Amino acid sequence: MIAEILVLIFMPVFVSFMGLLFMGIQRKITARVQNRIGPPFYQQFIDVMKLFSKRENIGHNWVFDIGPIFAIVGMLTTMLFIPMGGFRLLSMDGDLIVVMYLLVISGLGMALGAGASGNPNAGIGVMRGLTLMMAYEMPFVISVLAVMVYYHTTSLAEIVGMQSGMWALIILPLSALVADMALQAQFGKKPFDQPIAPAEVATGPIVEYGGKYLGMLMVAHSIGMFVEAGLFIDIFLGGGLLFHQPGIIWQVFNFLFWVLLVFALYTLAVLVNAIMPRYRIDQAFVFYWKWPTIIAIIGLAYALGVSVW
Amino acid sequence: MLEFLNPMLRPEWMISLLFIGALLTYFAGKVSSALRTTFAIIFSVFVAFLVFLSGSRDVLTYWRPSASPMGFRFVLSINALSWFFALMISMVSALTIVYSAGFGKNTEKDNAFYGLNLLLMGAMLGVVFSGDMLSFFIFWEIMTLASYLLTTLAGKRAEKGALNYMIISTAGAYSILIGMTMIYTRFGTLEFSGLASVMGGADPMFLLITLSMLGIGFAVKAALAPFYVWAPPAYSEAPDSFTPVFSGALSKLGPYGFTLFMYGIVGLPALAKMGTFRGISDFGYIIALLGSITAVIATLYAIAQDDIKKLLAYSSISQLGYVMMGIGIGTSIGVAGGLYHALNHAIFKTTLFMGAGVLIYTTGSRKLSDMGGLGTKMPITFLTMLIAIFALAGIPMTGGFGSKWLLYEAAIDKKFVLIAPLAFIASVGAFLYSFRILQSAFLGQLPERLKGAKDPSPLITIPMLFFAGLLVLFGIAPGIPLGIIASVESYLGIPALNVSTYSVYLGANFGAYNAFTVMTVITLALLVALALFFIAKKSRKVGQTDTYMAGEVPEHHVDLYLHYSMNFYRPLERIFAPYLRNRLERLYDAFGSGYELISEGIRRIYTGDVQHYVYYVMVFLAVMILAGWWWL
Amino acid sequence: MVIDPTLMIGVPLFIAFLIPVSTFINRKFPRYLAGGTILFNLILSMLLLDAALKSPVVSYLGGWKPPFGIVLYAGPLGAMLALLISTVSILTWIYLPEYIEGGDKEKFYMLYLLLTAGATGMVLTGDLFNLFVFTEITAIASFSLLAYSKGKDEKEAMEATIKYMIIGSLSSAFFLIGIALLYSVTGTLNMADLSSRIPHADPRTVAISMMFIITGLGVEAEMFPLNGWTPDAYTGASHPVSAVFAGIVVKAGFYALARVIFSIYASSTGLGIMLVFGIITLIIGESAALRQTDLKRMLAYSSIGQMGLIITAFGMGTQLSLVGGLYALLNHAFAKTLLFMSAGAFILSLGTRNIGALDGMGKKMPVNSILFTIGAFSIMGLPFFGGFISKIVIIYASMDAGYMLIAILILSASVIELVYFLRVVQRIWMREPGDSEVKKASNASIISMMVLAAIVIVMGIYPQAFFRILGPAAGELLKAIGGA
Amino acid sequence: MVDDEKIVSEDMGVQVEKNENMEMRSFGTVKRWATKRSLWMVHYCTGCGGIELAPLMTSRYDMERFGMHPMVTPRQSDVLLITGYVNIKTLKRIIRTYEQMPDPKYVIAFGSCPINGGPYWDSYATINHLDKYIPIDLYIAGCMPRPQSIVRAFEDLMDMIQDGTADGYMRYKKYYEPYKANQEKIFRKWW
Repeated sequence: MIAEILVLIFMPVFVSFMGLLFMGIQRKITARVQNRIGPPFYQQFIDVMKLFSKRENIGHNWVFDIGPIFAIVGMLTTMLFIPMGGFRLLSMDGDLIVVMYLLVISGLGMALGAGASGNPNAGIGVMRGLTLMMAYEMPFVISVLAVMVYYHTTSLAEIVGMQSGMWALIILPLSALVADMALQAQFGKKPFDQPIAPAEVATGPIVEYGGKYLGMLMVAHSIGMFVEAGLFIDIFLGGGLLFHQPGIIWQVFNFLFWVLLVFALYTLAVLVNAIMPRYRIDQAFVFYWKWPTIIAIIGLAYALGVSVW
Repeated sequence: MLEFLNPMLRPEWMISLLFIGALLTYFAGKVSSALRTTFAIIFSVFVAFLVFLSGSRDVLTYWRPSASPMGFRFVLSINALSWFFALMISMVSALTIVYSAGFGKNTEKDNAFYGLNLLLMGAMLGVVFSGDMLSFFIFWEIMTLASYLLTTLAGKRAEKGALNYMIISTAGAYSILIGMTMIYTRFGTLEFSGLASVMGGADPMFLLITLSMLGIGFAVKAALAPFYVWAPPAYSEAPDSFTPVFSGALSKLGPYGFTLFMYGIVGLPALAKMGTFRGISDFGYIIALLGSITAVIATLYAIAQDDIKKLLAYSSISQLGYVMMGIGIGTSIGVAGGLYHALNHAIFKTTLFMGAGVLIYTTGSRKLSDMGGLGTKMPITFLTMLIAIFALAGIPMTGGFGSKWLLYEAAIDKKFVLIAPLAFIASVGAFLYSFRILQSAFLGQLPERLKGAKDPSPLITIPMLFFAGLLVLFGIAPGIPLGIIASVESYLGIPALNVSTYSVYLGANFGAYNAFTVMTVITLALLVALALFFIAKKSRKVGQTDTYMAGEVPEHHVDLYLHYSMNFYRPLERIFAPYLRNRLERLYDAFGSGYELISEGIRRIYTGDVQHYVYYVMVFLAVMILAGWWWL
Repeated sequence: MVIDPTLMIGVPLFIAFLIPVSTFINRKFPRYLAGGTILFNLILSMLLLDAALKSPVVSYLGGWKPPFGIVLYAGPLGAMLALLISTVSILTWIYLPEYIEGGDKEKFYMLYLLLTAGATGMVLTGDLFNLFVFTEITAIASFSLLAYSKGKDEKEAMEATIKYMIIGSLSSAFFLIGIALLYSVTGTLNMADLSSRIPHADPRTVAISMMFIITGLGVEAEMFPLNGWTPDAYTGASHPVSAVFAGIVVKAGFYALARVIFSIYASSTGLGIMLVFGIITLIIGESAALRQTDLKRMLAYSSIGQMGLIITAFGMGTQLSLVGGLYALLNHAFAKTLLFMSAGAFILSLGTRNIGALDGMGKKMPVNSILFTIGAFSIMGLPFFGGFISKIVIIYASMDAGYMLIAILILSASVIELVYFLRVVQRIWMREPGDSEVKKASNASIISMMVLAAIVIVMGIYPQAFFRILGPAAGELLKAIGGA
Repeated sequence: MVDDEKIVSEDMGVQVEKNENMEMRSFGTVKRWATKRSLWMVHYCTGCGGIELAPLMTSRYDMERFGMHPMVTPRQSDVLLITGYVNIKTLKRIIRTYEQMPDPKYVIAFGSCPINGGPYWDSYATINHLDKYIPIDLYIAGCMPRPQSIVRAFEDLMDMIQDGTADGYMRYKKYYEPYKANQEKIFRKWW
């Protein structure tokens, strides 16, 4: 019990730390891809430190303040309901659907704050974000549904447990492919970074957020990275369970492997990001509702066929 | 303490109180408007209280009319199912009456407005308390009439919507009438209790036809595709203080009818005789599929609306699609999800329509793009609508999540790969359109002419706050409503859902939803986030117009283009426009105008020329005589 | 107390001829004389109904027993219709003063009284030839009343009268031929005797006589395709006369048709004809009304449609369907009379029959608008009004008799009816009024309409009172064909 | 470094005393280090200077080495770059943007135009002394300055941040009234 509580307290700290670290590393990687030297790997920590140490933070009204607070609340809460490698955390108290809805709190709270800033760019950014969400949810939900139908459960912990023999990635490769495509948009990486496109809508929803607000958003983003990638890992990559022996040591190893998988997934997204231009929002929508959706439906039909017959 | 009310906890008391109240209210209005409003509030709230007190105890009342050609008796009853719906209806109706008292003037004819509201409430209670089909049908018709009349009170703008509503509703009611008479001619009884024992034994074909006939009527009220065309104009054009009842309470009678007849009377085993698809009846599957299709279509239309009431109207259609989906699936989880969503929808859509009424009253416009920045000016309205929208979007911690969760679980459980994605997409669409309300009305820039906006009177805000509080309560303790629903399920003979106060466990290979854990975690996370927020330097508040506009100074043209709310989802609309252009309404219009053309032709039979008339008479006679000669 | 139905026919007939003379006493005297007579009839018919519900009242004219004498037979049905006729008649009498034009009002009252007497005779007679005679009296009174119009509608009324007369005389001729044929094979004209002798007569002649009689009476009953006169007559007539047509003439004509088919022929073929042509009449009437822009013409077509409904209900020939049909008949008589009256008030104040002119009348003539709305709602079959009960009973009866298609057609026609009536009602209540001045209807006419509206509402919320009468009335008709 | 206080004070007759330790007192060393290593800039590309920034961000000079990053909104930025000549119309935007930036904020002016009007000095609309209207922390001389000198300037700015001498934003706050007066004088009718 106490160990569990300790884990629950430790996880958020660790995850936000690792998230910032990964983001710093990814900046470096992007720079190398673009033939630059790039910032030091700890650059993200400096940025967050600076943002929190700003002498002045500019807000608009109390609704505006809700944005970053909700962003962190949503991400933190969601994180605790996702099995992380060897650690199940609270995933017995909420299943995949709970997680998918908890994930929305962050975005909706953010949208609320952004809207309250009164900046039209923020409004456009939120519109793009929601539209993009509708776009990628279509293939994503269908591919996740394939997994849920295949294993006939909605519990994340169960799904993870059932993949101990073979990853869902191998059984349902098409669904996994589509889910990874959707992951690109969940990370907000090019070609699907329309909501925060700096050159078009001046970073969209966060246009009015500076100082500590932005710092909190960066923390939330780093947790979000783990949540989104972790969800994918739990669903398709066997929850990063490398070792199936009981024992705290193996749990820690499993967790480290899980973290490694998060890093790998994020790197993949960043590499795509580094060489891609940006879609228009309607192009992105049509893209997601066309090929990924078709592939996802084929994957779903396959999963249904395998599970029913 | 309240024992003295016990004799009044009977359906006939409640209904007749309301009917008498309707008359009294109407005539009190001739004396003084304050008296009228007080009467309306007292009667409605008192009856709602009676309904609440009566609980789901079984009460039966018979009344046999002395001379009737059909030889039946009228039965009114309270049971678990009817009490659940009655509670919902009376709560929404009574509080909406309180709410409308907060406005000085709701329509041109306020006496009729309050009177009809009470009449409608009585009729709706009558429908759910009916223990036989004839009283069910009579109350159903009274309900349709009262709601139609209430819609017409909005004046000229409601003309087309009200007419369409009445035509389609009447057609639906006639469909019920045919189904009802089919049942009566077959079984010779109209009482539900009697029917429940014999309907199960009927042959599947007969069941299919009767259920379809009844279902068409219920589907009209539930705004199920393809019968929803009346709903957007009727919901949006009805008086602003009536729409909450219209969408919140009245539309629930459709799902009630389905639940009653599919599970209460026909029963699961008999339904299964009609053919099953993965363990559920084909009939239920079709209902569920129609429900999910409705949900998606209506959502896409809702996204494109700029008129707040029209947006909410399409949203209602979409959410009712969810309800029908759950009821159609018909498993323990599905029915619980459907009924719970019906309850949630009643609460949050009532709140939203109430809020919409306040917004329209404050801004004098129904266009979302005419509003803006009201969040800080009208914090209570904002907060209540925010909670309602969270419930609509299904955010955890509000009631709406629990029901959507159950619905998804039900669909995934049965591996309905057609229904589940549709439901998911409709739900994502719900984020889109519900955020549009927030963004356009409450967030963003405050137009110059709304500088003086403020929260309305307590009469208006208290019902809204009450509903918002209920939503939060249900979000934290889903066991409260789900406990009632579980008793409804066991009344219907469906395996009851396993719930405790805070959590729902569906079984071994399902996930769980523990609202208490979610709430605890969210609270703790909130503490963390707040700590982070307040440890850092306090922020300086700047004006709403002090935003980054590439250095531009926007003060002078806030109203013009600083508030991004017109054509909010333009890119999306552009994609869907080609598909949404072929609206279902066109089909109905084509049918209507086609029939008008035919009737124009029929009218020409009466040429006005007496020679023709004589010719008709002679031909008739000749044909008759020839036929008589031939046959006899 | 024994009521002699003879008085109900004889007294009005006699007084009708006194009326032109009585004008020498006072110019207003004819009106009150007529009114008093109708009131007398009303009281008498009430007592008659009371008596007839216990046992049929039979009265022999001149004391001659049938088959030689003329007989008056007042069963529950006949007595009820007699009451209906005198009720509508007295209410229309209250309503009418301001709606008739022309100097010689005494002529109008004479014809009016003749019409009432003739119609009462039609429903009370027990003799086929007498039926013909009374039909002729009614018809002639109707023609003349229709023509009784002055001013700008005069030409229209004349045209309508001629059309009505041509078709009406044609129908009388056919009716007479039918009677003659029947007499040739049975040798009697007493209804009771006829029904016993017909089974033994030559079936072909009987059938052909039935066709002739159906054609002859179908004209009055507005059965398609014999109802060509209807739209023009209703439109051309002055408003009280339209009301009387809908409430009395057509109902009496229909009674005659039903009586002949049920009591004399007791023929399933006749019922089949009623059923088929009834439903056709219903659909055609309602459809034709859909596109009308003339208020009274719309009501006329609606009247055709309603008669179609009643004929259909009778055509099914079961106890329940007859009760439903009679309920619809009562409802239609009261509601349509009400509608014609209130439409008359609208037209009088607006000076046009165009529906488009009714915009916003709810604000200008609220009472009259409410009365019109009540009539329309009752015809549409909305709850709280008589039409609702009749519709439920008829639909149930048709499903019970196994005519599902008929039930669906009736309900579809109801939807059409709803559409065109609601269009008018919404126009009255929901549009903004124009700025023209309107003339309020007189108190007397409002009172008579209110009574009608009250009857319609009572029919809607306390139907048992009517079922008590309708049950025996339907049973009386059914006895002849051996039904329950 | 140009003595900007003097220019302000000359025009207004206000005596400005330089307080070097104003920053040191309130700003911890670590915080200042973080600030200098994470300079996010919003550039106001009024003139030819903007073109010199592009190579700065790309692989040739790669300013991201120092944690510098172009930002699009003043709310998130620490440095305002004024890359070229300023006229009355653009000055309004510059002031607006500057005021929207949260403290601490720094301004770097590129080239000779912001210093003295450059080749356009005699135009009716050119602002010849930009620091009469907003405080400039650093000027980069040249027409235009090469990227190398811009890199050098940033290094200087970082040093100034570290030792607390980049205190333009504090002066703006302290002498808000005189600055406003100057701005109003040139705009006549405000905005």
